[in-house]
Amino acid sequence: MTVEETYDCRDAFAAELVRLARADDRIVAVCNDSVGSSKLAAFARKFPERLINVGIAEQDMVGIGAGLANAGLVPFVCGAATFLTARALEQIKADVAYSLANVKLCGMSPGLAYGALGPTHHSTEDLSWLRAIADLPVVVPADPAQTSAAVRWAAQTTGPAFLRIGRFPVPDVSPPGEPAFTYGRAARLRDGADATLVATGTMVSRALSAAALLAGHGVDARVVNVSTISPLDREEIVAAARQTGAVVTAEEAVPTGGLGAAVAEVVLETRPVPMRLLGPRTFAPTGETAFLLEHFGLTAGGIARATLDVLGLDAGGLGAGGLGAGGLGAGGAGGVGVDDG
Amino acid sequence: MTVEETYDCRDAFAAELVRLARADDRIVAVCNDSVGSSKLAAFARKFPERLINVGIAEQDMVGIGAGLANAGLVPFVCGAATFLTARALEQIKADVAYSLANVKLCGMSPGLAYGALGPTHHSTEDLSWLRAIADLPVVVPADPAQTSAAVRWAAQTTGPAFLRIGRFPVPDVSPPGEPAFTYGRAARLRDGADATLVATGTMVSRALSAAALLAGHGVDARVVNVSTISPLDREEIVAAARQTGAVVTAEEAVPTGGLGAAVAEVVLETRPVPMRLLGPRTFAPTGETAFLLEHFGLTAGGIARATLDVLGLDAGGLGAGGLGAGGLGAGGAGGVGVDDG
Amino acid sequence: MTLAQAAGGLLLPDHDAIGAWRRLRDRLAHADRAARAAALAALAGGIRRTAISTIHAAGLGHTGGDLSVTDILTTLYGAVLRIDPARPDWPERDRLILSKGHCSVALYTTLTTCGFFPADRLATFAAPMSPLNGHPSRRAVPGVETSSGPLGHGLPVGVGVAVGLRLRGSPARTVVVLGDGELQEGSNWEAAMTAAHRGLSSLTAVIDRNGLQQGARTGDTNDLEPLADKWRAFGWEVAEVDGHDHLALLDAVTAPHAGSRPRCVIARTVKGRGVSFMEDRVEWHHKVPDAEQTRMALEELR
Amino acid sequence: MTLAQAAGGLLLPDHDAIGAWRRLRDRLAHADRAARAAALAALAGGIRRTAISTIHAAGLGHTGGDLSVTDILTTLYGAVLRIDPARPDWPERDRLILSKGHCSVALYTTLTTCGFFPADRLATFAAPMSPLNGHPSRRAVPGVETSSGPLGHGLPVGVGVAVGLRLRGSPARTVVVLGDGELQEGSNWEAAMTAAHRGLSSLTAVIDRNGLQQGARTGDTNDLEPLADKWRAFGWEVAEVDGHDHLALLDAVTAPHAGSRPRCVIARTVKGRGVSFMEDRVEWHHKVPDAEQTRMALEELR
Ligand SMILES: Cc1ncc(C[n+]2csc(CCOP(=O)(O)OP(=O)(O)O)c2C)c(N)n1
Ligand SMILES: Cc1ncc(C[n+]2csc(CCOP(=O)(O)OP(=O)(O)O)c2C)c(N)n1
Ligand SMILES: [Mg+2]
Ligand SMILES: [Mg+2]
Repeated sequence: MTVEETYDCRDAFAAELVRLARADDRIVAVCNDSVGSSKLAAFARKFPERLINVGIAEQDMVGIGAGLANAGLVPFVCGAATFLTARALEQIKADVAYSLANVKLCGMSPGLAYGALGPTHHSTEDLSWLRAIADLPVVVPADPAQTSAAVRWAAQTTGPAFLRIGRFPVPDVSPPGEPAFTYGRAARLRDGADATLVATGTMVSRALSAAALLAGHGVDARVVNVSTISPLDREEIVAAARQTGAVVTAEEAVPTGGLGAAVAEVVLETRPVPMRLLGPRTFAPTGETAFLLEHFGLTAGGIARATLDVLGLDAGGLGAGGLGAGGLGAGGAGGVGVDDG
Repeated sequence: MTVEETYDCRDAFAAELVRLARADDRIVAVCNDSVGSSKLAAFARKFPERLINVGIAEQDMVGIGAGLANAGLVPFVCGAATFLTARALEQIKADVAYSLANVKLCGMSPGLAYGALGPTHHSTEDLSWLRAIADLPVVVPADPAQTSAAVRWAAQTTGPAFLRIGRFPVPDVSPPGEPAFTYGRAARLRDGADATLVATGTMVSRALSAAALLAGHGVDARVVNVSTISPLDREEIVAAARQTGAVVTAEEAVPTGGLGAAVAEVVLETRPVPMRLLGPRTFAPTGETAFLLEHFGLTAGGIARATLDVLGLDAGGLGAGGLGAGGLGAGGAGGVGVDDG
Repeated sequence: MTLAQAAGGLLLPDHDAIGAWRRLRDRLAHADRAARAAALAALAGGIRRTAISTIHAAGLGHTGGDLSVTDILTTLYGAVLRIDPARPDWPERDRLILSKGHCSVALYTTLTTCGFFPADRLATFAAPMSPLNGHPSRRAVPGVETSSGPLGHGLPVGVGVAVGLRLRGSPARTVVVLGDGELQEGSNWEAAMTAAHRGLSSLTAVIDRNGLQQGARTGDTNDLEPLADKWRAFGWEVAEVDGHDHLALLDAVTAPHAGSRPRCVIARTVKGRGVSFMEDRVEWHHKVPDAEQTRMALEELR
Repeated sequence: MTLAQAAGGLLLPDHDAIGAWRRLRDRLAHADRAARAAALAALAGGIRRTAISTIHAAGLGHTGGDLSVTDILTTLYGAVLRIDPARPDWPERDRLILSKGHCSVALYTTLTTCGFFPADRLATFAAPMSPLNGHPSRRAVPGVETSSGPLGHGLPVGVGVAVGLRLRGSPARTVVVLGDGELQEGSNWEAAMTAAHRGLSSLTAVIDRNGLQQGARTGDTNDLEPLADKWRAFGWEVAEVDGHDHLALLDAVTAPHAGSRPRCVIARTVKGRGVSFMEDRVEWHHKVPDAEQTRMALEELR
């Protein structure tokens, strides 16, 4: 495999937000002492008045977001995904979703991105938590292009939204020449007839690599990138079940309430076929992100093995090798260290 | 149908807690200005020192629960399900589940029990929210006997647990002569070969009624009561899929992260069969509980119709009639009114 | 579904009521203090009576807190807020956020007296498919700025509104009405700190200080005193007034600002105010009057 | 998995270290003030050096906050807390809750000086499968009373511990160590109110008042001042001391109680204390020293 360039999607997020804010002075950013980890330093320099850093107070942050929207502004409310969601969930439900407030919630560094900072900082429950809330679009971009496009979509649409902005480095996965993100639509990145790998966020590039591995085993796998988790693109999922007969989902989130559960429901109600749902289901042990992804089988190899398993094929010879790269806490390296939300 | 006696499970909860507290002075109750709605008045009279009413402060309440457990007590932390979960979710994750604290979280009046008090007071997301948290048993008793037994189980077990204590009146569903509640085990309340109705909480009696309706349509439906949502009794679900070939789930909760999703995963990974997942998926309109259950198809008729649908049978002749009973706000009646958590 | 259809649907402005309310506002602006007090008292009496009847008819409501907050809402809508009930989303409007959302009936009733929607729609309160839910929903009710009901949400939202209006250069003000028990929620203190840090002098919090919460006295549950000291230590200007004295409320809310601090008005009130057998009785937090109690209450409120 | 296996596993008491710690405690109990101050300073110096090395080796940590809280932890574990490191779950122990859990390295290091587990295990900090996570986990680390990391969790838990110990008739005390930025979380004020209402005189909160949070000064982010007034208005007894003066801390924490109020010790500290190029520099909140910086820091801390 060639070494691909990988990107922290927060950079695309931050750059796009600055671009949009230049053209639209209704756009403001709100954060919880997370100017650094939400990558808002450039925004703060350019629009100091329009950055509202409330300090370490997530309930206040989301409520303030709702108030800003009420006053006619377009707030992007940014914080580490787990604190934003776990700490302010009732504000998200009542002040944002139920109030249909024009608030863009931006969950930064989700999933296992905080690596060795541990389960208190991991945000693996967020997709389950947010999908359960009505009228709240949940968007998970898979690469920089999708991230920028999703931020543009959020700015242009009136109403609540949650964007899950990845930190763990990912390569480009969006096919050039097509719109990188269409709200509510999943993207078929690779066609295939034997099984469908349905992935989101950081898992999309790994699903593509898994498909390459599977090709070597004679399995022709389709790869679908679901960047809108809620509402789900039912048609694409129905087509996957009907046309390929087996589905594997992969996400950096608890699957039984996240993407996995969303896909499972559609499959069961339309065309029941065997599935495997990949994602962390326990609190993580200590370790950097790449290690934890391996630990939970969230690698190209892990996805490929689950696919062979769901097809009843032998996984012998398929190593445990993943796409490990990036992650936090390179021992002894020194440097800026790891912010913590 | 004969008119059955129905019960508010909070009464069984409260009585059992007093019984246990008499024998074990480590048992304490914690609440958020909800002595009335958590039915703790008798407890407060008998053990005034052991009732810690923190006022309207749910984060504090759950943290205090964890602290009491640390000090060697066995706290039952009680509040309206939506405030307990939405407002203190990070405390539930970090202080209780991840800390393996011996805290019993008691979510009172869940689902649509608060009727016309509206979506801010409904707790339909709680099962999705809590199932996503590792190491947190989630228990939903279906009748008074199960409620008492679940409270006893919680008091005797060391570690975190969430009990969802219903308010909407339900009849007895537990078969006499058997243990009413066994942690981690689902109960087959009615055998059947054509489809399985998997229900929890308030929906169990309605599933039994649905099975009776279905019998009139020549459909032999099995009914399974899942009182431990997490961890799920996989065996009973696998048996349902294998032996009956179709599954309908029913719950007073968002199904795509709750019971429905839990069952769906097992079915898909073992024996994919057609399913229907019943439960509210939108914010509710105004109305009392019985009306809202009708609105969301959570009635005997609704469950039966979904079963015919999943079997590809005609639902003609099956009226929309449910089991409407109880609920809040009988116009012009006067009385004690409705507490609000 | 007949009731549902009758109850559901959009709430549209009541132009007759708007006209009457505008005339009242004009009159009050030029009236002397005695006349102003009398007019506001009359308005409040009407709101109390309608609220009681509405709760009785629906079989649902928070009688005690509705009666305790009535004079606060009356004063604000009757003499303070710059709003246009015909255009509930007028960008330059003052914002009123009822954080103690369980007192929706007092709010809904007050909104009808301004003409946001017709008073006869109050009959659908809590009925199937009604826009008038047990707690105010921003989706359905014109004049409701944010959905409330879970306590401790209003002040952060109010802070956001005030920050936003200032950013937009609007002179409009933001008033948040809170319960006292509600102040046990830490979210309020987060917002209080932020409001002071940002010098939000256009923000006013009015505390309905009735000394009772759902199940007991605030002092017995989790004492808030010294309450004024708390707000001062959090950087707010504090005024304490009789929360049933319309002119005192009016003066406190409209007094000129000495600096850039947000203002907290601690309005000393009586829960159940105006109905002898409800006053200061904790059980009337959510108790619903029966026919006889309703009759007696309406009598006392005449 | 070799590293993982090496790193994982149970942390067991280090009996040699426990012996040394017990002797130190005995010695300090009978020493004069000067000797006590010197011994605590030496202990703190060692903890700082180990913490710096641990962070450098792991490539992860919160250097600034670790250095600012070290003297607080040293004083508490060195001279105050009644604990038995051989029996971390001794029911009668005093409880120390580090609410600012990001400063785990200072805590872990301090715990090894008491012998809760061997100091050589610090080398596994943040390594795959290590019990020594970036934030302290109650599951894995003896001496950790509750998992912390998300800010604003420690004080409510401490209140619960104090209520529980009193119910059980235990005289043990509860100390919660908090960051200053952390006080922006409203959950702290909920707990503060409850603690005062319940007269929890066995509860002490020590604030690591270094004036910095993650991204900027607290005063520039969301000002906490007047901080002592806030605690007083919430019903606490307040002492303000130099948070690097062990004896001043000791006196403040152990002063006899005048009444039933919980006590707040505002410990004025310097973030990055002891390393000139880190002191009061916001970027050292989570910056990790490289080899040269580590050498220089250890030099300065000698
Ligand atoms: C977060 C939350 N917790 C609990 C409740 C339940 N509840 C509704 S009203 C109330 C008491 C409110 O007391 P107070 O704020 O003093 O209001 P008032 O006396 O004016 O009615 C409580 C506990 C709620 N609505 N929200
Ligand atoms: C709920 C929550 N929000 C945000 C964070 C991210 N975070 C970690 S440390 C920190 C700053 C803490 O500042 P302070 O309490 O002053 O600690 P200290 O200066 O002692 O490091 C922040 C914002 C967190 N850990 N928890
Ligand atoms: Mg009150
Ligand atoms: Mg600090």
